[in-house]
Amino acid sequence: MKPELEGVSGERVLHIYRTMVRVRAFDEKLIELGKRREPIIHHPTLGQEAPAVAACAALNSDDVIMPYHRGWAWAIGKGMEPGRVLAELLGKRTGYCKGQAGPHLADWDLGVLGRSGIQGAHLQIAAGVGCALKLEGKRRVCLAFFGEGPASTGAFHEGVHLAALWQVPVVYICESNNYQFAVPAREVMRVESVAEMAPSYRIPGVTIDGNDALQIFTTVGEAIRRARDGLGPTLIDCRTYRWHDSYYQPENMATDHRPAEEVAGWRKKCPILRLKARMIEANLLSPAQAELIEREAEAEIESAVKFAYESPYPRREELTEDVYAS
Amino acid sequence: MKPELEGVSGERVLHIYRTMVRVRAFDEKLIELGKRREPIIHHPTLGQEAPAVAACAALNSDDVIMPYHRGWAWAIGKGMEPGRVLAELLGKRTGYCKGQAGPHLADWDLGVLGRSGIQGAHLQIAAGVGCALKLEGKRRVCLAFFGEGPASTGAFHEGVHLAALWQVPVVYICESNNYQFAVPAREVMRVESVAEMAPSYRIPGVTIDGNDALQIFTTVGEAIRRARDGLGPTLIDCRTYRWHDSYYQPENMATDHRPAEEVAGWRKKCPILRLKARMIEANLLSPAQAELIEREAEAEIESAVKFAYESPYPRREELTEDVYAS
Amino acid sequence: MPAERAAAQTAQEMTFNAAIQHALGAEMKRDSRVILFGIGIHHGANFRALAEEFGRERLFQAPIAEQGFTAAALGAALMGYRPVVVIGRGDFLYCAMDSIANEAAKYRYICGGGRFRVPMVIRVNSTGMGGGEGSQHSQSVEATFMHIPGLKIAIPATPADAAGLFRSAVRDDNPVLFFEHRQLKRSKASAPVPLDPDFTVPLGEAAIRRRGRDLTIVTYAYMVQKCLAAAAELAAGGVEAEVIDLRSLLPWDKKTVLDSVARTGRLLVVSEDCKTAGAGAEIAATVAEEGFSSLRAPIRRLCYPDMIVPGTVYGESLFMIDAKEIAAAARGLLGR
Amino acid sequence: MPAERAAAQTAQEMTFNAAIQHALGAEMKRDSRVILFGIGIHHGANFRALAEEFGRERLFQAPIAEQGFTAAALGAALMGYRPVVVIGRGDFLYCAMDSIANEAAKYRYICGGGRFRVPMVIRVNSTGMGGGEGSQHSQSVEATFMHIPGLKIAIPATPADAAGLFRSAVRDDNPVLFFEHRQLKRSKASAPVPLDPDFTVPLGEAAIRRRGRDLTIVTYAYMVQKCLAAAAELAAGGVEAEVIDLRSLLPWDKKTVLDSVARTGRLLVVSEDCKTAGAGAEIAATVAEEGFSSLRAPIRRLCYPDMIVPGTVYGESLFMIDAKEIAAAARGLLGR
Ligand SMILES: Cc1ncc(C[n+]2csc(CCOP(=O)(O)OP(=O)(O)O)c2C)c(N)n1
Ligand SMILES: Cc1ncc(C[n+]2csc(CCOP(=O)(O)OP(=O)(O)O)c2C)c(N)n1
Ligand SMILES: [Mg+2]
Ligand SMILES: [Mg+2]
Repeated sequence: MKPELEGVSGERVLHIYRTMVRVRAFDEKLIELGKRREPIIHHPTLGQEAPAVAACAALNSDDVIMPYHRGWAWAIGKGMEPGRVLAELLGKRTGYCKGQAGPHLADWDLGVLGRSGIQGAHLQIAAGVGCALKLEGKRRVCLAFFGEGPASTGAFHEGVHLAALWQVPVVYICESNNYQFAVPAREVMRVESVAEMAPSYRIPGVTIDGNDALQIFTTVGEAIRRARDGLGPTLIDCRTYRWHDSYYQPENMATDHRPAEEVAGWRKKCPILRLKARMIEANLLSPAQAELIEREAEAEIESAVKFAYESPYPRREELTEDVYAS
Repeated sequence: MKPELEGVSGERVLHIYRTMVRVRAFDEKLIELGKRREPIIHHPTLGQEAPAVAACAALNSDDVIMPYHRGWAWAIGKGMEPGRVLAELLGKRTGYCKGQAGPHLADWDLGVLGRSGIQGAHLQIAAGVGCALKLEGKRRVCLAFFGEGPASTGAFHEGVHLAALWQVPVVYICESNNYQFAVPAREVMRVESVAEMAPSYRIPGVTIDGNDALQIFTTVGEAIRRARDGLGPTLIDCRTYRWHDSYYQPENMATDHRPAEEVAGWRKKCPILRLKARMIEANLLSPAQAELIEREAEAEIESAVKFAYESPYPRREELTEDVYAS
Repeated sequence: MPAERAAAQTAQEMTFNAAIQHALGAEMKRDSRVILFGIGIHHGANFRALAEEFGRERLFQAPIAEQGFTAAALGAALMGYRPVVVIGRGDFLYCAMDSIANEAAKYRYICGGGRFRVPMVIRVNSTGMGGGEGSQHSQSVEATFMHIPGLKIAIPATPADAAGLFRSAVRDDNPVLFFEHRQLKRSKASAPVPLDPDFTVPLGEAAIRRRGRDLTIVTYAYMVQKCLAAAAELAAGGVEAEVIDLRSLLPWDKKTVLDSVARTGRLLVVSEDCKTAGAGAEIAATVAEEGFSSLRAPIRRLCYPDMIVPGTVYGESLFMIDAKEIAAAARGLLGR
Repeated sequence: MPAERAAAQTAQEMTFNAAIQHALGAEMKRDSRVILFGIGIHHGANFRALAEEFGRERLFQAPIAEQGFTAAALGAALMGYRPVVVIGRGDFLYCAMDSIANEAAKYRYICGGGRFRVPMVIRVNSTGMGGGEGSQHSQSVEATFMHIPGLKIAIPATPADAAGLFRSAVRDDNPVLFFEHRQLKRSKASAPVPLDPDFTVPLGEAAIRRRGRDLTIVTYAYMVQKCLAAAAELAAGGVEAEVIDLRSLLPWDKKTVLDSVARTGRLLVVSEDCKTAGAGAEIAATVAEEGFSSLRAPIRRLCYPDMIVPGTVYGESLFMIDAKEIAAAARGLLGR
């Protein structure tokens, strides 16, 4: 019998663990670059790596995702290379979008369908992606990630409602981290969990521990199965927390007014350490292996940075080509 | 002891009854004019007179309303005169808005705050009207009427959510009539009652019989009391039905594909006959009085029509004055 | 109309609306990736037959949620489908503005690298005045979208152009706004509509509706008829106006306009939208930049005033641009 | 800054942003009907102090719901309050487009009879390029709103104008869009900002920033600095450019522009928005209509190209209009 952990195959568990470590290493590096005033847009996702990584781990490679602004867990989770992500953020020709998209970031082959800068817009676009997937009949699904902020937008209401009406294969995954930039979520939301809104659309709404990668993997996996079977969308709220301020700019006039104990408390719930402990306990990982994974991640990120910085910029004309398709 | 019916004072009951009769007489007249291709915009509300009339009857005169497109029950309920309503629809200078607003129809003194042609927009505007009412502290309230159609709009979600967050004195009253123009509501909604969406905003949601004027009066009255007491908005779904096609244009290519039995069944639930029967039974109304009320209503509408048609049109310049306030 | 009969004919007199419906049906038959999004499209008179012919699965009937279903169409387009979004009134485009201007127009660009395409049509069922439906059902909003790179705009004036431009719009790999003026919907033209499934009118090409040497009148949509009537009136007085129907506003046919002005030396732009920052401003500005040396008189724009559309048929009638006004403006330009 | 100290001074050097904040605070003190709507305004650096001074009740903190809270502000305005809506980026106006263009702009008119007023300000915290924030955070969308009667638009270039126009906007009884260019936010000008609560700059009046006889450069917002730099460069070469800062775009100051062109005979319009159907089109078209006889050369527009803003600081830098380009365009007009 293959080793497994809480019903998840050992191989998947290891993949999730390794991916979270890579996401963390990349994030820490980008924060460092940001503090040095390197011209990149990056919203740190430290501490909330689990939802996007575990959810993407539950996909097939031809499934698609519609991500959101926070961090690059979804990017790396779906197979993007940190080097080309950073190259894109820097505006280099070797980026995923030849340097013209910056944080919007997309990749056709990996099924990463771009990231709008308008909060919530993609929740509606995803419904239509779902229409296409339903029509094509290949049992593919789309995951749409978001923070709890856009749950207040009309786009959320219209998008999730349409997905439900048309019973399309979309899974809506909210990373609820208690804050919307500097604003405590409870000041601008009536519900505690976005999943409480699911009855408005008569779809399943589930609230889970967003720092428990395996629970996320299992719950999203179940929602994906429902979607593939034509049973329509699911709304999943993953309760988590980011350790860092919303943004990193040095001149950012400290938007972070969160109580230090609150941050410290959540740091103790680190999703990576938590999975690591369970893996070690279950003999799926040795401390030496864990060490190696971290080293490899660091090395990967070092060479990603080198790659990105050494890459050339595109020429002006190259950035004018894609306004229209011909 | 003053006579009352199901807890509603006899005087109020009589007012509600008389107003419904007037609304009906006006509506029938407008349908007739419409069929003669008179240039007016009118969405018949035959059979669903109760919600707006009974709700408005629960207001004080300095309260305000934000109405919607179907019929003029809210207008007459809030004290507008049929003659000036029709004059406005015809574009006459004696209309409520000197003939420039047409169906948008507003009146400052009566607290009728205008009617946007964009479905759902006013559900958000109402939230802000509520902010003003809350700040001014005079315990005034705002009623916002709508069909079940705009419950699918982002405007509904954003508007009701804001009203709930800010705990402003707005009562949202949906007239659910099973159709959105020619479209059966069940084809484009997941919930059966709009009140099922109330938990998304953690506000009370109530579904009631929209053809029972007294139940509406009582339920809305209770919601108004909550609102005046600073307890925030309520969402009320009144289940009702319109007897007529959504619109009346002769060239309208018959948008009405509703089963004849369905219409006939609802005609039997006429809110006016129903109240009349209960009033007669309770000795609040004699058949002769009822007859008189109908006669008076017909006479009123006849003279309203005469007034409107005999009124002058505004000059071109008059219609350019109000683009900006100075 | 059954396809067999259509195939037998080469052209047929049809209303503007029927011409578009015919082209839409033909495109849906030609390409199974053509799908629809809109309110009431399983029931509305224009769509019921399509739902029956092609199956309800291809017509995504939506509730009132213009922002949402326009964005949904974008999503389907990204995945290789070719959605046509039906929007009831031009005014409602503002309800879907984010989906159009921030998302659809930019999505290909922000996804970078050219692998993503957004082949979608936003079909505006009714634009402009004439129904007495109030100021939020009667605007002419096309100029707003001329300013948004990534979009294209078609705005035909005849049934044949409507059919031909509609086909081009459906086959284009970019988001195309397709405006149908309410006063044209039931109009027929003298020229019949070609039924050939390959009959297209390219986006971005104007049509010279009448030749003339004395001045150039540039217009589009419903105003084309009015301008032609004015030109006839002018001709009776010895003034030969050239009338250009732009047919597309983005891209618009600069060359035809500049060539015409090079011949006539005078430009009158007639449009039903509000004057300030309207479609006419771009035409006038371009000619003032690139055709300046041909100009023998000031440019003149004749548009709807900078005001809100009154909510009644009577009120609207006071502000409608008519042939007389156009002719007077033309004579003004010629100093006669 | 405590009010006592402010009263003692008559003017003070401040950043553009601080000048607006100062004016906002003063208006809130002057008129208790001035209230705020916006995201995060109980926490954001710009608003926390106001929340403390005036109480959170007057600052309606909203979730992400631009359409909703802009419409809500309209509702409060209808009832006699004077809301200021804070919108994070100009691009987000498209999310609130229905509330702005269909509702706020028209509400007074559709309520008829003049009894209803809509005194509200839509304050756009950041517009334009320069932050590398991507194409949906960096557009210049002002021209879209020039086409909507019922609105007014202020778009200052200096801290003093920002303060003066902001006061006028708050006191105006119509919806006013107030744009703050991202590159100006932290800038200071040589001229200090008057602190007098009655210091206002009227909406609709341009300022001539530099006098010159050879050509007129019309511009606004961040581009004013660039045009002044270009004018300095031109002067070194013997060309005297007049630089007009429009300050308001709706209504805009036709007279000042036409008078200037009457003197110089040449017009260059410089704006950061996309060229087609942009703000420059209206300026150019108006001059081609009403100032034609003064023109001695074609009008020229220098704008952002008709494309989408790249999503990186580097990409943006390739397309920013600079003084050199402006000077070259000016010389082109003069044939030098
Ligand atoms: C329509 C729109 N309004 C405002 C913004 C600015 N904005 C970007 S992220 C954000 C807060 C998002 O909060 P949340 O969804 O909780 O995500 P988090 O940052 O907490 O991960 C806001 C207001 C935007 N991008 N789009
Ligand atoms: C944003 C917007 N989209 C579409 C319309 C066209 N429209 C007007 S009423 C209506 C249906 C309304 O249905 P419902 O709310 O159920 O009201 P009913 O007509 O049944 O009384 C539609 C689609 C509109 N006015 N505004
Ligand atoms: Mg959050
Ligand atoms: Mg209905």
